[in-house]
Amino acid sequence: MTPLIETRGVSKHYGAFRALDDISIAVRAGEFVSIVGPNGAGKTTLVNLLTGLLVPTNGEVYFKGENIAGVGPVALATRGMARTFQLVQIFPQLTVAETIGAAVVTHQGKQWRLLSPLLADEAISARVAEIAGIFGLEQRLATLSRLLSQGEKKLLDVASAFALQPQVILLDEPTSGVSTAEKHTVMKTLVGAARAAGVDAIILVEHDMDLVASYSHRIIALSEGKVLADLPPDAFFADPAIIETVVGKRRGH
Amino acid sequence: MRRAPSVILIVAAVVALGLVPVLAPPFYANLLVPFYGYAIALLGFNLLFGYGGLLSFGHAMFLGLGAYGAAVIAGVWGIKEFEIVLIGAALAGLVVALPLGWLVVRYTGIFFGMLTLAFGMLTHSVLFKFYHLTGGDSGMRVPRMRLLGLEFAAYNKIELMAGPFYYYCLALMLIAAFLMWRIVHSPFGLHLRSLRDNAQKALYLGVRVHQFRLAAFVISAIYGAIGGAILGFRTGLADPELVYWTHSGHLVFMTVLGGFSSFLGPIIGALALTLLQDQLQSYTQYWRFVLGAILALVVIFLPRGLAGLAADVGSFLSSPRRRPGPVQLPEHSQPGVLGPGLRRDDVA
Amino acid sequence: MKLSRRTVLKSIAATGAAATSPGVFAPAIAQAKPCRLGILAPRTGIAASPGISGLRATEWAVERFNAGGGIAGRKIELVIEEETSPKDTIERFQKLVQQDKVDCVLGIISTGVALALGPVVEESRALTIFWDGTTQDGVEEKLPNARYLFKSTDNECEAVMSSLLAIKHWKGQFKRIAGINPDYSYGRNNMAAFIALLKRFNIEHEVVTEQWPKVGTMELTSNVAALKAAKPDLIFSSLLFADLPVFMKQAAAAELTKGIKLVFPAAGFQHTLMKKDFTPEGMLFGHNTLYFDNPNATPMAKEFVAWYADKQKDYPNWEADRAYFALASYKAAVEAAAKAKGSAWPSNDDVIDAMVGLSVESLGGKGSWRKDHIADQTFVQGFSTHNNKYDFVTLDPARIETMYSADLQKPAGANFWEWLKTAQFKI
Amino acid sequence: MSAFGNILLGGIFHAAVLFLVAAGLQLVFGVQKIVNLACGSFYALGAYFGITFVTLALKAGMPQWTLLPLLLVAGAVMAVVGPPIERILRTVYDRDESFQLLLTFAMVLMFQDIIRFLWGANPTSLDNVQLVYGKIVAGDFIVPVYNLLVIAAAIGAAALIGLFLQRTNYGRLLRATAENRTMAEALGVNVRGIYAAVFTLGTLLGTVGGALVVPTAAASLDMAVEVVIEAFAVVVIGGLGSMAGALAGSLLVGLIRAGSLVFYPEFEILAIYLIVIGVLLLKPSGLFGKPAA
Repeated sequence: MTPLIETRGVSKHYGAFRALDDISIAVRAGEFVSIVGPNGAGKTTLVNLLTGLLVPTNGEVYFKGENIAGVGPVALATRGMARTFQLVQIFPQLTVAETIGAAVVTHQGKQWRLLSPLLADEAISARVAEIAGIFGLEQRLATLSRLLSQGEKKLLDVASAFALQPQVILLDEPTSGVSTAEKHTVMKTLVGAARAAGVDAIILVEHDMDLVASYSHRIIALSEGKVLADLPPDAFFADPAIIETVVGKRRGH
Repeated sequence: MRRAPSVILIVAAVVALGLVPVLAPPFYANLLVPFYGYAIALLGFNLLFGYGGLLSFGHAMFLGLGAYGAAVIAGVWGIKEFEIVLIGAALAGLVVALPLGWLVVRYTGIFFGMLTLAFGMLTHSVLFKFYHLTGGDSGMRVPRMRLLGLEFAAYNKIELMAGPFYYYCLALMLIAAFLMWRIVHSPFGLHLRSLRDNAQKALYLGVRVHQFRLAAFVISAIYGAIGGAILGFRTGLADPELVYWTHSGHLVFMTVLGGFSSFLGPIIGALALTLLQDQLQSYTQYWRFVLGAILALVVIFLPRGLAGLAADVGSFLSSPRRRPGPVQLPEHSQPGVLGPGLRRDDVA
Repeated sequence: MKLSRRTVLKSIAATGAAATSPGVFAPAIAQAKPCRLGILAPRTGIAASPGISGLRATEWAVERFNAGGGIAGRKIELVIEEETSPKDTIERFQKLVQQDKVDCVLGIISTGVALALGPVVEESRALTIFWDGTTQDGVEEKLPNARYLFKSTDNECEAVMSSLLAIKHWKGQFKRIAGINPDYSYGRNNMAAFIALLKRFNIEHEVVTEQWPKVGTMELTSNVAALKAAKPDLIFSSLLFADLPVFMKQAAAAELTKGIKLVFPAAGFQHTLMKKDFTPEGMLFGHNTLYFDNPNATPMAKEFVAWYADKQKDYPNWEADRAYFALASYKAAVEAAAKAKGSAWPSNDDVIDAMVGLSVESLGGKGSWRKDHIADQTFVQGFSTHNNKYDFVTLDPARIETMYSADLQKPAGANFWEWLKTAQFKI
Repeated sequence: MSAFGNILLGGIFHAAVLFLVAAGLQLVFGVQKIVNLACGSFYALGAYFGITFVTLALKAGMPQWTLLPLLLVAGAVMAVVGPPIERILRTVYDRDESFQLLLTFAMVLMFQDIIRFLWGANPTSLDNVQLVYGKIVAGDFIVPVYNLLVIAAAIGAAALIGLFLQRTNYGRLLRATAENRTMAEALGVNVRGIYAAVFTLGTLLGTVGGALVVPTAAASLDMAVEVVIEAFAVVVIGGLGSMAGALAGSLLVGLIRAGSLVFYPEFEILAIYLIVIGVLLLKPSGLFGKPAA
């Protein structure tokens, strides 16, 4: 089976600095893959390459068999990839319905309808209501995003990404800013929502090893721009050297 | 049902405007013709500013384009059908705004403002310098034109302005407002607002940031040119003053006075400033000072403009127990987050 | 009489004459009301200086006329509005005509505004007398066959006069000519008229540089350097307003103006700023239609200048004469028409007919109205001198030249540039 | 050759005056992130007050050679308008840039009439007192010493600002605040005080610029709106917020203007705008601006 998303020998250099060096990874349909690594290991660069924001210095990035190097987030969003951000990203002056609606409009290819009333479009409203329902935001549809609680903002951020009906979703530290006690609840909601929304694969960038261990099918560890390990959780946590590199440095952090 | 009172208010306002030529002295109908020109231009301007988050400080150039367009089409080429002039002005707006917009929409914030200011002043100096073509400071004549193919020969120009042309402009404004209402409430409008609020997030939701800004820029240019054609017909002259940077400042003034976060705000602002300036000029020779002071007060105390004030008063009256909430401001940009404070486009 | 404020209440406007069409006078109620005149003059911006001078002269004239019984027995009352951009000035004009129902509108200095307002005047059928603002460009096209509008002399009159004087006095003494003129139609036409007249009189010349600074430029050292580099024998400049003293100052500092001929038709527009220490003697210096220190002036003009100096601590420029001339013309025409018709107050049409051919003694000398509603006035130019009691230059009393504009402006219907090629000039 | 020298010096003199106004604009923008449209009004205020002050002082018997110090004092005195205006601007620090821009636009409108109220609509000027310092004459090459003094004053101002920002503790605080206001606040820097000081200093540069230029020019109501546009051109070319950029930008604008006057006068103003647009498109942060993220 061809991977949904794949990098082949990807490097990204900034002058003499090698942010990423010869990375070859693949994510297949049905997989939950976590990317871990200490700060500065190249996680952000990798995410930006996977989402088509950056063009690799060497190598190629494939999404569903197509080279997506540098095609940009917009093209990827329409082709079936979505991402969320570590820091919550909302549209302060848009309501919850409008925020989700923006993604639905993209998904349904209606963005150039200059004169058709948004409110009268039942296909859009139905989909917005559906997504809001999945994330428990159905009571807040008419609320301005900036008036939501911090947790609701996070949910909305993710919900709007899901509204693109992506095949792959890239979650960049989705539980940052969430209390330890709630982290699992949030993750459960996300994974449940992903299933409900028909997402084929999830890529998670995360520091919390507990979460990584609980949900991942596979863990990719980066260190100094290279792939340190690409293993299932059992094998990953069985290797103390890897844990030392990834977590040990974090302890000192 | 909640919208019913505002619908009644709008209908009442339109009826009141329609009655001006009948009930008020002809002077007021004449005075309001430029208001319609500004109202149409500002509807477009606010698509860019209020809905798109881009403050153009050179937007007067499109009003100039419309007025000079009218001067060329009706004056030089002798095509004296106002409808053709309007189409020509709109096309001119489109043709100029496409390449210009392509250049400027890559920037936001102060950069966008300065770039549009620079282009506006470039236009001003071109109009001034190439005086064999443009008449320099004395501008180009905009002759009297036919409306809907009718000559209205029985009317002199003042009667034409206070009668047929007045209603023509009112109708034009209503059409322009209706179309703009549809645009801002369309899926396109939603995407435009989303990228105003957070361009990075919008990008990842598949919002084509540059294309949408360009579209908004072009639409606003077309509206500006149509408004400019009305001003040109009214004044009978297209002159470089129309394009000077302080006139652009005036456009922003009207928009903020009325309230840029509301659909009708710019129209209210255009009306308010037209009437205010008329009155002030009669009462004091220092009317610019008073205007400046009013602008300062509005900026400081009424950031949502007259429309915001009206909304607060309205909600206060409709539910006596609920006081108007604290002034709600659009989320501000954080100065300095992107390099030297120049909020360049987050994606460029 | 307070000028800074409107002196008219709107409520009056709603009654009486409201039933008649705009601007057409209703004789029946004439005697009951004062004669209301609308004034449109700039108060800020580049044209503020002539605007203020014109307003003050109007104030003086109104006091004087009212003391003598007003116009045909009616006291004069002024409604003053500001001349700004063409669009806004049209609104102010319509307010004067439609709301304030003035009997006559006087004023306007800027050419752009004049060109835009002209057609509106005709459409409004409101008698209007322009102080100024008539450049060649676009006048035929934009202000044809005026009936209600009376226009000032051509703006180029002073350029024609300066050119003729330069040719008369300095022929053979210059070859390399340079120009520095404001970048708008007035400046362009002044320079073009000078060159055209040099050609007309077969004066061998070479234009070494032409500078066109934007009006309002306060930093002309670069222009001065460029002019100096071109090594001209003569500089022709219609710079005016604040730009001119700035230029003279910077030119004097760079010794540009030393030892060359200077032809400055608009120098007197800002005459009190032309300080002696940077304005040389012997330059050809145009005062337009009013030279405040003219020894040959009428007693009335001398009285006016004395009043102006006393009250305003300043000396009037030409716009004072234009404003007085406009007002005095209106008064004379009304009174002549009233007398001819034997009525208390003539109709607008009668006043207009009486204006044509009318001759008035204005502050700067004689003025009259042609059949095509264009004024003829007396122009004063001369050579600058430091020999006076002021800190700025005046004209050498022995070499003051006056010309009547009948010899300086094109006849009715003619094209200015064609006329320059063929006209017989009195040198 | 001497012609070339004259033109060059004309350009540099123009640049020197522009630099002072632009430096005020830069300082305020660099630290406070406010584009101050009213910088031209400060310039005009300095010019008008400079005339009044010098005229009074000379009448009171001050010797003519005190002209330059008198003008500097006049400019400094007029900087008193800075703090109250800063107090008004403070109400919109937390708002969108457009509000700040508009508030300064309101100031432009108000100052136009304030100046007219105080000094009248007629332009005013000083006598040729600037020639009290003499001229340097070498053949056709002639330059008033006063012009050189103004150029020197502008260079001096540039140097002082540079020293102040780079070498003094307060300068470091300023730069830290410019870099990151929140961080500076967290570290206990009195940001409010810094803003007031910076705005006053920016005002001072404008008023001093106006006062220094007036002996060679005149004061008129239009000078405010005209100089803003040129100062904008300077800062856009040089890079918003950068002092080195203000220096380079004003030199470029001054020299281009001088050069085009000689070679192609029609091009004068156009040339400046074309360069502005070119710079904005090719290097939007300006020649010396830090590249945007």
